[in-house]
Amino acid sequence: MTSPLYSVIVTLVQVVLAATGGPLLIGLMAKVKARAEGRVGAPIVQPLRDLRKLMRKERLHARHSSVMLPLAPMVIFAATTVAVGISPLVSTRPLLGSSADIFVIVYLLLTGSVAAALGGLDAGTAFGGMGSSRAMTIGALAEPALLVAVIALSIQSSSSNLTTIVSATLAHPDWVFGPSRLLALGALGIVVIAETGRIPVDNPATHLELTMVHEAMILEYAGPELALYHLGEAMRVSLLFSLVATLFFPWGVATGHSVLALVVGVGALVVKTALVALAVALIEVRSAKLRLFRLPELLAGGFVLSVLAVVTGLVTR
Amino acid sequence: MNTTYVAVLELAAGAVLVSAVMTLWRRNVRSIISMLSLQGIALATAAIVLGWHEHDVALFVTGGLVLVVKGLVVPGVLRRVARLDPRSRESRPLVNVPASLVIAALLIVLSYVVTSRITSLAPSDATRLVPIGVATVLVGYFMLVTRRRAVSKIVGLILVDNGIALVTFLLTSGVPLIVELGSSLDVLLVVVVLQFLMVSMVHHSDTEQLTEMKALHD
Amino acid sequence: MIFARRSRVPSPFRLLFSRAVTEPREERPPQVAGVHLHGSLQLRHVDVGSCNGCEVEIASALAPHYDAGQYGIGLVASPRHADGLLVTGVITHNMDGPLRQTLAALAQPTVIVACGDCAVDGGIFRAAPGVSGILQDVVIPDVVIRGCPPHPDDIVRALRRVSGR
Amino acid sequence: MGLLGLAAGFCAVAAMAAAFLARRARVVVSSSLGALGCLLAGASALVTLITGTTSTFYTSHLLPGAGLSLTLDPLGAIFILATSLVGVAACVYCVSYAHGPMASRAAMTLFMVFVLTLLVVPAASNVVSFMFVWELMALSSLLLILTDQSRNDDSRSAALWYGVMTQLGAASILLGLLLASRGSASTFSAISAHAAQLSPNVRSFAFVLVLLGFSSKAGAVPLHVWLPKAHPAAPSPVSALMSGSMVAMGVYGIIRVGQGLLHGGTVWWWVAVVTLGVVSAFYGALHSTTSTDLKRLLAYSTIDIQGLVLIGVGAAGVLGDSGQPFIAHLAMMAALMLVVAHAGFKGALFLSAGAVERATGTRDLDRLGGLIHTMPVTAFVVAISACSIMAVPTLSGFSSEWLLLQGLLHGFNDSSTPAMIVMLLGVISLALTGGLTAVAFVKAFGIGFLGQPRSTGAAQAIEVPPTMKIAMLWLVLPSVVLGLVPGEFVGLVNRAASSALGKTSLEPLDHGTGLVLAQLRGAVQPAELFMGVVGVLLLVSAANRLLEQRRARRVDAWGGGRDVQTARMQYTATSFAEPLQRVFADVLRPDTDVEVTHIAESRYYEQSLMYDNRVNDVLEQRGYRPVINLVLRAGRLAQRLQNGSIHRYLAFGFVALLVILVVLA
Repeated sequence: MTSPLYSVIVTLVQVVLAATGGPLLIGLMAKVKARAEGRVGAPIVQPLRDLRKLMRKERLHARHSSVMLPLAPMVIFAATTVAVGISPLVSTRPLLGSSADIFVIVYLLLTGSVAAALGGLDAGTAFGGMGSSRAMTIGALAEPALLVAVIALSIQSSSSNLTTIVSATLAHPDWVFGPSRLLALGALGIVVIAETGRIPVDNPATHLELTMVHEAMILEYAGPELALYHLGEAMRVSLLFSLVATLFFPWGVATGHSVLALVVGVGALVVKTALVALAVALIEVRSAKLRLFRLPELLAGGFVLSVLAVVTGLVTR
Repeated sequence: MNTTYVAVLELAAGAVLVSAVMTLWRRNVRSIISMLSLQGIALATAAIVLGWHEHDVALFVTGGLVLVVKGLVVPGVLRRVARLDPRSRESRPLVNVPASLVIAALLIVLSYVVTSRITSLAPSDATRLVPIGVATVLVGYFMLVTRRRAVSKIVGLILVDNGIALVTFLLTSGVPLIVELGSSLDVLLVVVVLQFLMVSMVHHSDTEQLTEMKALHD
Repeated sequence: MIFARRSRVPSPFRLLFSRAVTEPREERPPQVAGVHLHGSLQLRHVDVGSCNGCEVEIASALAPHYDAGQYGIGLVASPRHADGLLVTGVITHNMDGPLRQTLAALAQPTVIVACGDCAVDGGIFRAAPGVSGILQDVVIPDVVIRGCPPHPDDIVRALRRVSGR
Repeated sequence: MGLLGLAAGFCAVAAMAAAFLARRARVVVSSSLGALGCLLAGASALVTLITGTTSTFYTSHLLPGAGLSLTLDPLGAIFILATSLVGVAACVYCVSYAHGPMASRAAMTLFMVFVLTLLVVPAASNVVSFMFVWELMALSSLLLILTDQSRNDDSRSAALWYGVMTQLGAASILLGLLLASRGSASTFSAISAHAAQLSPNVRSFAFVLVLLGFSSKAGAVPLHVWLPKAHPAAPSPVSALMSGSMVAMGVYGIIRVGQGLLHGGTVWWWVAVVTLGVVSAFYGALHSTTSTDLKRLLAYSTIDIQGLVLIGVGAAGVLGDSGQPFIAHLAMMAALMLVVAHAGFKGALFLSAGAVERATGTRDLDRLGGLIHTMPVTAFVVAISACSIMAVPTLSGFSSEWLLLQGLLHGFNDSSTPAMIVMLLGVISLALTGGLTAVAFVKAFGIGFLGQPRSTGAAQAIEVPPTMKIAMLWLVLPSVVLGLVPGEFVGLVNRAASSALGKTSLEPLDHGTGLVLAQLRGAVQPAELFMGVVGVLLLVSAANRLLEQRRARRVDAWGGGRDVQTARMQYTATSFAEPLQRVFADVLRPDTDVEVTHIAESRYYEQSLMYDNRVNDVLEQRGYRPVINLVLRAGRLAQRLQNGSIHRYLAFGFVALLVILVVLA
């Protein structure tokens, strides 16, 4: 198969996987939590059903809202889609793979968070502002850990290009269990939990406005816009989970041009990402939500782990 | 073969430092002690791997000793002490947790900067890891200074000792004298712990916080 | 009927592979109020003046034993996210405005569920002081769940009829 | 050089026009002449950057002593380019903005002089001309701060702080330069040629003096105290120029003297520069998140960005010293690119702040809101510039921060100890400030422009006149161009960086439209990323059209079922930043007072509740105040000595004479 066509296919496969797999991951985590609580729980496909229903509902805009309200979910969705499209998740040859810089991904995710926060402020309600303020605070505290952890990974392969990092890790399997990698994994784990709004940072199932972080920002959204918002967030979850899976366990990522490798890559990605989701769900089951002002402790811990990752990376180089 | 040795050694040294940082992070005394136990095991692993690689029986034996003393006995004793006290949290450290974590990060950077110059004199797989040991010492010392509870202070002291032990293992692998010194330090430590235990028994009722002991003294 | 086992520490393996034990599937129920929900029903619960008996039963309906969640039924925080209202109690003076606000905040199409005798016809509180009316005075409910309080089974059954699963 | 001379001529004519024309014509004529001058200066800078040539101009007439000597090289050109970008906008903006005190003869003249000096400073090439232009720049901006007499106390105190800091800084720079020139060599090229003969200690001392002066101008913490006072006090076009261009002159000075005149010196110089940068970046970012005055927020953000620039400059110095020329070059490029990018977005933001103030009568974010409906163009400018400063991909902030991150990342390849410290500190502070900057600017845009208006002024805002819109939109251009096609611009920065680091040959750097570092296996193609994002957005809106519901129904906002909802229930800027203020309370040390008045009948009901929250500059409070108090006390002591009696003065003279005699004996 020719190279450009192959890249297009890889990108499409990744985007479709994230768009369908993201909601399924959310459903999987809800299912695991339900079973742990002794409930049967909603089926794993429930988030997809919810999306289908929301698509057909009415659009509502708050009276004082501006163009930001419908724009925010679009930006989240678009930024995440591009990030998914260029990351080497299934194969090391997606479209624009040379631009799949790890900082680009980090800042695309930041763009999504910023859009979400602005969307929360747009209607001019108390709860929306509260959610935005809290989400931005958590984001600002998680950002250092994320960026430094990412730099720890880049130092090891002396490139910040994701494709290079993945290929280098495939070539040096001993890196995976090196202390630097494990520390960076710990830091990224904390960041991923914070960025995807799971317990102990945020409770996605809360009904009480005063305890909300992410949910408070979307109180104003309804119908198709809410659907797009949920889809974008689900893709964000799947991107973060699969990035963690791919960066730390790169096996299965297709490197060549063959279709078979692509199929294997898809299978490996699904399994790895599902395992990450399972781990996160189990953490959620086992822990209680932290008070907002205890979060700095958790995130500072992530930051220290990431600094440790950089330093041990330098020491053991 | 060699790469496995290096990987295990790095991992063990990394675990020593991470568990040191984790003791700053966690508030629950029981989980702090678990971290200490983990650190003892990691330290022992480092010693055993080094001893095995250098064909140094003394180091190998010391590793076993460390495993028993620091991995099992000392945490066990501490756990028993901690059980005497119903309040199982380090509630108000002198420096709050996020700040101490950031300071720990700076200490780690500092130790790397300070020691990298020394270690570059005789670079080998083992000496490269010396900064990690120094960082553990600094973190332990920091904990000793900033934590109020007696148990946490003892943990800080043990962290310092573990860090020193790691440095000596890494730098002087093969010198029995130093190794013996290290193990005797451990014995000393157990004595300190026992002594602490007695103190704690005496002031059993409500006076385990050292600041409060000072108030008693006045 | 066997219920999902409560286990303190869940084993990931068991979580993934144990089969959900559900009631035998009933005949596919008719659609209500023209809403095609395809097994997804989110409701905003509004307590307009209930004695909290219905709330206890709704909580049970969502709790592990009856587990309405497995049919895609859930409560949400914002009426914007909801497909309808789940109203309990008689309308008191203070809750009249908030009820209308909540109704206005719903995205169409909607389904209004009156849960408990009070919401349906005022029940024993109908003539009580401080009561300004019953749900029917504001909006005609699409689904009615009788009982004082209604049994969780009844609640789940009624809601499943709406959600279509 | 000829073009630059022409540009300077235009500005001088503009200043004269401002001084002599009648009020109506004055503003329009001088502003347009000034804008033309800036355009010409920009063209001359571009020509220099494209050809890489250096040209000089000398006359002994204009200045006494050594005469006026100007040299235009690529390093200076990039700063002139940044200035001209902001200058054009500021001049055009002035056409409609200038009214009242700003339209006065003095203010317009000073403004044109200020623009002129800003254009000439990077070209001045002997000590006398440099110090002359530098002082003229400081003086004109100082007087411009005093134009707006409506905020009398504020602007006077700001001017005092600014005057003292800038004069001490200038004195320090002058001493440093004299030391470097050994009193004899006057032109920069002569100093540079003889620098090797200076003893290392003298060189270091000279650099420290110069660094003190320039870093105060660059707003580096702890010498930044004047900046958050002066920027808000000045009229908006002036603060745009001060922040976008004048502050960068501090960085220019550090590069010119440290790299150009003293040839890089020793490592610890640059470690010091990086340390200043790290502290500034963090401190500035933190304060910008808690500021509620829009201009003060922007001022602190300027400190933050200048900190990042200094990190780049310092990293370049350290790496250059330890034999990593390519990475050093990269770091310097990142710093220079950030300077130009900053001129664009911060200029735009300051001009927008002026527009907001003009339209609503306030800069207090707690009293703004909903401006996106009434001032769409301003909102657009703020949105794009804020996104750029937050480093949203495909905008200029991202391109430059990406280069900086690459420089720091690959700087780790160097295993020397100072390099390690610098890279670690740089990376950590970039990481810490990134999130804080995002909070600050989400707050600025989200609270200021979205939601509902929080005051009548905000509710009655009307969009500013077209010339102001054009000026603001012009400054959006750099953000977009440097963001989308940085590759087109990288060549110019590349040349400037070579000239900064004193190299004749260019480092090989592949560039198309994107940023490609083939050697370092790093690349970004912002244009393609942007096309991807736009493509997805188009797909989504196309999909939206397929849905049954196309148009949205307008309903009341959902406030939890509450009957009465007012704009006062929204989160304000203060409440938005409150969580972070609490987290960083140890650094910020906020003053918070809560005053509760109970009603007479019962203690359980409150009649009123006053919440007062101030975040003062800790360094000013704890660092400067004690010194000032000490000086004041000394002054009072001296006052006691001087009671106006001629006898006592004569007695002083006599005692002094005696003391001198005793000392000599």
